[in-house]
Amino acid sequence: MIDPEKIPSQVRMCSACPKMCRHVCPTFFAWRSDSPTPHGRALLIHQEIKGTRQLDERGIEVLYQCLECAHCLTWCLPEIDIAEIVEHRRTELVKEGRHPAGLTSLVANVVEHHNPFGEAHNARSDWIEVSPKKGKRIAYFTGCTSAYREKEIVESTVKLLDSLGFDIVIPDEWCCGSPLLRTGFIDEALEQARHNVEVLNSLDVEEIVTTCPGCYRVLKQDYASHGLKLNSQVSHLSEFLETKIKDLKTARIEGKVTYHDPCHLGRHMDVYDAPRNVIQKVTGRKVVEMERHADNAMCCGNGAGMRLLFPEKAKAIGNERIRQAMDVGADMVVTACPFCRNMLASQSGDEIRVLDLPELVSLTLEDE
Amino acid sequence: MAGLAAGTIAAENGLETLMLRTGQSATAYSSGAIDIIGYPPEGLALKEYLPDTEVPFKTPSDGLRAILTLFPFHPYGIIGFGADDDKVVESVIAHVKESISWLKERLAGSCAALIGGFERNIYPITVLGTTKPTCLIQETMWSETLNANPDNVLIFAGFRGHAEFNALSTTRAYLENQLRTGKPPHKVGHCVLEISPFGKPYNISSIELARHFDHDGSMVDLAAAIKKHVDQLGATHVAIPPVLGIEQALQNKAELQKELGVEVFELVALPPSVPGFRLQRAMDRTFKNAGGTLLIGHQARSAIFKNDMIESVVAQSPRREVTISPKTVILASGKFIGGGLEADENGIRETVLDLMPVTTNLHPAEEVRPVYHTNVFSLSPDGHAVLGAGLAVDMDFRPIDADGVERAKNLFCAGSILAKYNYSLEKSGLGVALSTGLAAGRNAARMAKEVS
Amino acid sequence: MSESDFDVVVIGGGSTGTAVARDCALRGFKTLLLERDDIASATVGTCAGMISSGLKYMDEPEIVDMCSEEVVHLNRIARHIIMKNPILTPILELSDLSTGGNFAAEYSKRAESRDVPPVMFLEPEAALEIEPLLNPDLISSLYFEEYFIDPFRLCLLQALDAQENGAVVKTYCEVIDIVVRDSTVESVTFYNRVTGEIESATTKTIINAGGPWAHKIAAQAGATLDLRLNKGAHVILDRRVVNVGVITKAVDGRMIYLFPHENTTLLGTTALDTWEDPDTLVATHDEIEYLLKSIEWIIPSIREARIIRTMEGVRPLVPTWKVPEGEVTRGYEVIDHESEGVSGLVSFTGGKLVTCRHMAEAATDLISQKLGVESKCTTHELPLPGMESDVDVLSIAKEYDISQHALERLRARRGTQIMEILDLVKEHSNWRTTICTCEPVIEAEIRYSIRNEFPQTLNDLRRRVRLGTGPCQGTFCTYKAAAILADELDLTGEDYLVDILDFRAERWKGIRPPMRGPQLAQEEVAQGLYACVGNLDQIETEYDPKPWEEVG
Amino acid sequence: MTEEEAFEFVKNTLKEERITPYHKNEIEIVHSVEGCINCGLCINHCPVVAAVGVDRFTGPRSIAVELSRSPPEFWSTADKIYLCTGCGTCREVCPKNVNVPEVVNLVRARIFEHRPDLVPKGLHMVREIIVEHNLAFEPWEDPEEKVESRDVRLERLDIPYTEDIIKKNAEVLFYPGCQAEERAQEVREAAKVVLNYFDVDYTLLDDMSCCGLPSALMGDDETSQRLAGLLKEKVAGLGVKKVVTTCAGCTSNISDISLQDQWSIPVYHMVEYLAEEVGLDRLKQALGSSKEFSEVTVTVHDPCHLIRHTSRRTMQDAIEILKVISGVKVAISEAEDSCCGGGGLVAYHSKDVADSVVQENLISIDKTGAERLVAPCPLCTAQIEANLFKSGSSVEVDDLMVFIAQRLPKK
Repeated sequence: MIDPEKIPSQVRMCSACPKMCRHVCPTFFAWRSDSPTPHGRALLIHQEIKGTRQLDERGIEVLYQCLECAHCLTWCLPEIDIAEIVEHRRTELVKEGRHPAGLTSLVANVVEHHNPFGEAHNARSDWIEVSPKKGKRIAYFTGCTSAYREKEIVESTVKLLDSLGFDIVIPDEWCCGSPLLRTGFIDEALEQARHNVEVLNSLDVEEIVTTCPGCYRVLKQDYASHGLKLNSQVSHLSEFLETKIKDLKTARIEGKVTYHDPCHLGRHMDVYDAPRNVIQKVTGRKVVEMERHADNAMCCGNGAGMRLLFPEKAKAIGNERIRQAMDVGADMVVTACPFCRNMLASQSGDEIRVLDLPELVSLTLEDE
Repeated sequence: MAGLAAGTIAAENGLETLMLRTGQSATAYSSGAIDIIGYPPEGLALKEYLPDTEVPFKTPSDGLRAILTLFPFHPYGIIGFGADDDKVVESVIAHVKESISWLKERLAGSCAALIGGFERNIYPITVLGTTKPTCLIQETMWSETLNANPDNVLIFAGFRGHAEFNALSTTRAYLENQLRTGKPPHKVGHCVLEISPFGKPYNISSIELARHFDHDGSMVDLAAAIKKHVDQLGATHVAIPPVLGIEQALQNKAELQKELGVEVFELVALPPSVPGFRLQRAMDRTFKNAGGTLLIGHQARSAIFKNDMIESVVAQSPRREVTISPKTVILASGKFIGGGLEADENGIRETVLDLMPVTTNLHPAEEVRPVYHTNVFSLSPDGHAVLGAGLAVDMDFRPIDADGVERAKNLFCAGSILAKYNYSLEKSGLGVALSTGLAAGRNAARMAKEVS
Repeated sequence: MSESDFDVVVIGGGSTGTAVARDCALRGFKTLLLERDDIASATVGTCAGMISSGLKYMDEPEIVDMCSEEVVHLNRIARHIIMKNPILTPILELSDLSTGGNFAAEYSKRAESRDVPPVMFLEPEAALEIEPLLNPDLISSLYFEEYFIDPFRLCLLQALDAQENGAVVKTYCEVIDIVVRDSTVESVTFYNRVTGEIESATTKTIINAGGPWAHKIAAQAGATLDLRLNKGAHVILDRRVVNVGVITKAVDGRMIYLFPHENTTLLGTTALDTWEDPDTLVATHDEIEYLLKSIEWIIPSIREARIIRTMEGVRPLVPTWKVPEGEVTRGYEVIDHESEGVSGLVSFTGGKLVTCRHMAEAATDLISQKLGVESKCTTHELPLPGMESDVDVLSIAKEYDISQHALERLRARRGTQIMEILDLVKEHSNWRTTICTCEPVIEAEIRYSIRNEFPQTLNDLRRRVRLGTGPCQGTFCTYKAAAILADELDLTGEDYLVDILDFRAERWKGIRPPMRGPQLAQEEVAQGLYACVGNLDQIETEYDPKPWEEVG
Repeated sequence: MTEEEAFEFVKNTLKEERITPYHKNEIEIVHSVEGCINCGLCINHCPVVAAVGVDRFTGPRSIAVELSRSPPEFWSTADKIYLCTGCGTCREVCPKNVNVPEVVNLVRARIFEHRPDLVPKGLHMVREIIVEHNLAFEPWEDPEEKVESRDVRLERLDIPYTEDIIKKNAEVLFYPGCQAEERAQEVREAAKVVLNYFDVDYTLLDDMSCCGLPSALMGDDETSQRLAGLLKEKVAGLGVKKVVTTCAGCTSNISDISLQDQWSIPVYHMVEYLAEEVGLDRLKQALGSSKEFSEVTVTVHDPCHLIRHTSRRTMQDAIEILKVISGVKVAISEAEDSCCGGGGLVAYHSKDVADSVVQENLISIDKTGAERLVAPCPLCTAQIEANLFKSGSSVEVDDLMVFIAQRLPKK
């Protein structure tokens, strides 16, 4: 976590920089203006710290335009994590009650229903069917998006883990807290977190697997930094599958397959190779890389509340990402994140098929 | 070549030398081989006058002797103008010989290091499977033993998707020639290698192969690709198109020979070739190392004459004009490719200073219709006379007018702008450019020193 | 060796001969087409490619009707190799305006059927905007539209279609005798220049489509044919120097034109009565000057344009004498030599590119009658190969990783046949390589053509794929294409080098007469490649001088 | 049909046949292409070919001899023509002076007109910005932020802020160009410091507008001409006698439009102005004796628009200027004159190509052992800086004006 003491010197350095990071900032792509860039955000915070200018409504909006994709960090020589600083300021804004009104319902939904969509909590997992197995006992933390919006991910993951002989437990999970943490609602997030830690620690499982990189980061990193400890190891499904790669089969898949790195899995958690290895095993050939990939991958546009607050811009970013896939002649984009899948699929039209990793892997089951 | 030779020698003589250049020319266009003289200027007419001289000339001096006997106004002949009558031939031979040594020295250790010498003409193999007489070739093109042993087995190696060289056709043309003449090698094979600098086995250009082979470690793949063919055919020699690298070619050749255990050499390619690129680069560096200033992208457009001297030269860049006032000027603007000469249906013009061009017979060419100075055969040993048009000069290589008077005392010229020099036909291109360039450069340097 | 029992032998593989062969084959006649050189290697190969609406012959209304109708037919059967050209006729003097008016009325009558507008008049400013190179002193301009076809491809497609329908097509087979027995043709004897053998074929009828050699062919059967041979030369300019076609009056009042065509511009044509061997003719300085001087009035800067080459051919006109060439009919005659005692021999005189199909129909009708068969002509209805549908260049460029422009050129030459070439690329990845960089032409098309379109020389390839027709005139593609030809035909090293010399000679034929300007620099480059480095000017080969080289 | 109606009809037919008649001022460019002898020498030197191979970018030779011969087919060149960075190397090595960079613009203009769908999307985005703001970059939404951005950077670079001067009848118009106006503001400010130091009587524009080069490069001739006209009006209105700019692209482009539109005003790049009008003596006086700065080895990058579109003498001037600065050693890189890849708007749609082009420069820059790279163009500096950073190089990058302004004694 960022040391608040260091923020003033860091934002000063950032705002005086020649701004190379602008070229990779997806919000610069969407707005084309200098304000929604890491540099622009640093300037706002810098001015506020110096006292020359207070953060006004537009300034707050600019801070909430950040996707927290962390792409700028890969371009920053002094390694100033402006996304982290922005998140810190968002926390303060929440405390001051100055966060964008658009977030209010999100927070209320999570608090009341434990998911950002305001869906009934009891509908979260009642539809998931698991059958006890002899194998290793693991908890599958689905995350809200897969549970309510991208059910194929859950279905295919369960089917897949089942076929591999695992004994799957679906815990009584609440929202992991990621959307709240990223937008500055620490207290509300921790309330969710505490529940999850309690539930997960009460289970007799060897490992916790999730398909959502947002959950993955929060479970593995944010909980710990807030002093909440999980007893079992947390893995993203891609890592989990990589350890079982020998048991995976190869499916007949036509066309070129590319892989879109989710920001939260790649840049945030440094997981790049595992999903690629799994895809290679399943398709029988190397992933066709987009020009921007791995730590240089462009965000899908669906991060940190962006789609909620600025849907048109978010879609423009997603659309661009699809174009980049088409540029390398891809027929299929595989990703490993329900948010990415949701955004990319919404922009892909008929030309490109978008699949989440478990969906791809479960294609090997169909062939049998 | 002429301009660079002249400029380098002038700079080496301590002069402040500025070279204006727009567009590259003969040097970059060449095959990289330095021809001195291979054939007589007017085709087979020579037989009548010098029945004992073998054609193509066995040695440059045979050729120079023949030329000086029959065509005293050939640029090579002009070199000897100042000498006593009985020493003309020897003085030209000495000058050309010295020019060759000069060039070899300057290029030693460079990416265009040369091998060969004045003692004999050599016959490297071209990418068409033919051979041509020349004097110096780049070390990468040299094979010490190819023709020495009747048991030699030569393999031509080409690259898939590289249309500039077809190994099969070259093999057939070369083999038939060897069988006809009875010279070794008689065993010749070919192979096609898969090397794709940009990952695609098509539309591969020579330059990209050369750049690719400049990278460290690139010889490993190449050696491995050739190896199996060498083993299969029991080859003793491998010929490949001249793409072994730009800066690294010689090291690459050595590495390949070591890996394969056989001799490897590059073919002579059609222009503009990679060896030509190397030569241009090496010559540019030689000029700069000598202290010359190269002003690229500036085209000399005109000059201001005062009395019998050029006072200044006006040059044009894309958006600026500069006026330079030198003590002496050397014009090495080339022929039709270089743009030193232009022609329309009414006649031939010198483009920079509006000097008087002449035909290959030294008649004024301003009202000569080009087509009348061409041959009905596209390719014949009689060549096309129009390509021998150019400037007539005095014994110091100063262009002259119809009355035989120099246009300006401080104006010299060299290279293919000179008349009576049909390099394609004679196989004398860079040799004349080099020799006349050095001569003109020295003359200009002498004069510049006298003026100051 | 002998092949027997043909219903028809067609002599001459020009536009008419190939059209006849196609018509005969489609009607089910056993047909042999004999061409002494290559398809479209003579007269038709030197025309501008305009499938004229008959605009020059408004005082022969029935010919204009025929031309106009044929344009409609050709657009139906060969749309893929046809382009439309807008044309301006700028008027510099008032006196020219009145003749223009008559023409406009006649032309406009038939315009609608061809899907072009009637003749229109444009103000000088408008004309100058369309073509800024025009002489600004013009007082008015006529505007109309004409269609242009690739004449080489038309002939070849007709020949291929004939083959497809059962005809035997033999190129490089020169008829050296026609045997007539009992006043009826019995067989033809011909020299096969590829094999070096003399062959013969028996036949019921012969159609003599020998163009400017037709009278010599008739003579072999003991028949007589009068022809008025008339030489025409074009000057070919690099790139489309004009935006639209321009037609104007020449120094002698004839009409000449400047047409953008493919990637070049054609300036033509001259008309000189000739008694020379058509094989030896080259354009003269006078002809080149006649054309330049004539167009210079209307395009004053024309001499600044780069002249690539000239081309010249001989028209076999209907023998009308003692009138200027322009007053000779552009109609044609089908001559049945039965009247002079040679039954079964039919010859043509006259005609135009646009009427080739019509001529074929007429001759084939006559042959049907002679063979006593009832048959129906379908050549105006059935499409030529490659016209099945549209081609989406953008998407196939992506799919096959070939440049869009290379594919667009390929499409313009071949329509849907492009897919057969791309099939080759699937198997041979490296055949995507561009061989002729001016046009451009990829290796796959050259290989396809060699395998399917029976070329024997690089020059034949040039007609089929436009190899070496750009500004460099084969400087950089000759040796590359020669290697491919040698590979496909399994030629010796000697033949490979001779093929290079042969193509250089053929290109030089046209380059040399107008030699000037950039083409001189280009030739210095070509000499640099083939003489200076390749040493081909010095080596001895079995190269046979060409007819025009022998004349000198 | 009246003649007017006829003309309308004809224009429509031309459009259907995809023919845009050449304008009078294009004929010379087209004519220059006829000199091409298809030799391919340019291919050996083209930086884009070197970076991505001749299959991906068929090279200048192909543009001259193949792609530009038939206007109705220009649309089909869209997969190649936009990959040219317009560096002008081909024109410079061409023995026939074939003006390929201008032909590229001409072909792009035809595609823009007939097949806007084939113009890369990235260029349409730039176009929208230019049309809306008369600037090549989206201006700052909030002027206060722009000022703040400028101030922190000046503070970091230790360059003093001087007030903008906008007045009539000054000797010189200082034209910063869009990049220095909106993005690299330190370059604009540094140039002002330099001009002030040498007592140059200068003015800025009261309302900055683009010179039109980016529009010309994407084929949007209409906008390009409008912007050139707008600039001409402004320059005439101010009554200045000279134009000085810090941008390489603006130098060549404004030189060009000044000539085409008969401004009768000379246009200089700042280095030319310093070398020719201020003089090396004064520069030496000002920069030659400071002890304040530690020794530094710099290498330079020659912007294409200066050396190949204007004159190579500009970089000779730049090096002379650097050499008079105390403590500065100049180490010339082997690829000093090689395109940075930032030209021709290529980076807006094919960034991989642009970034491949710059690789050769990076290797050579590192080889020089210099600590700092200096270039007299804010666009080249941005492109090279970004890629040097990406490659992990420690070489720092400065615009030449910033480098000079930092070393001028405070006045």
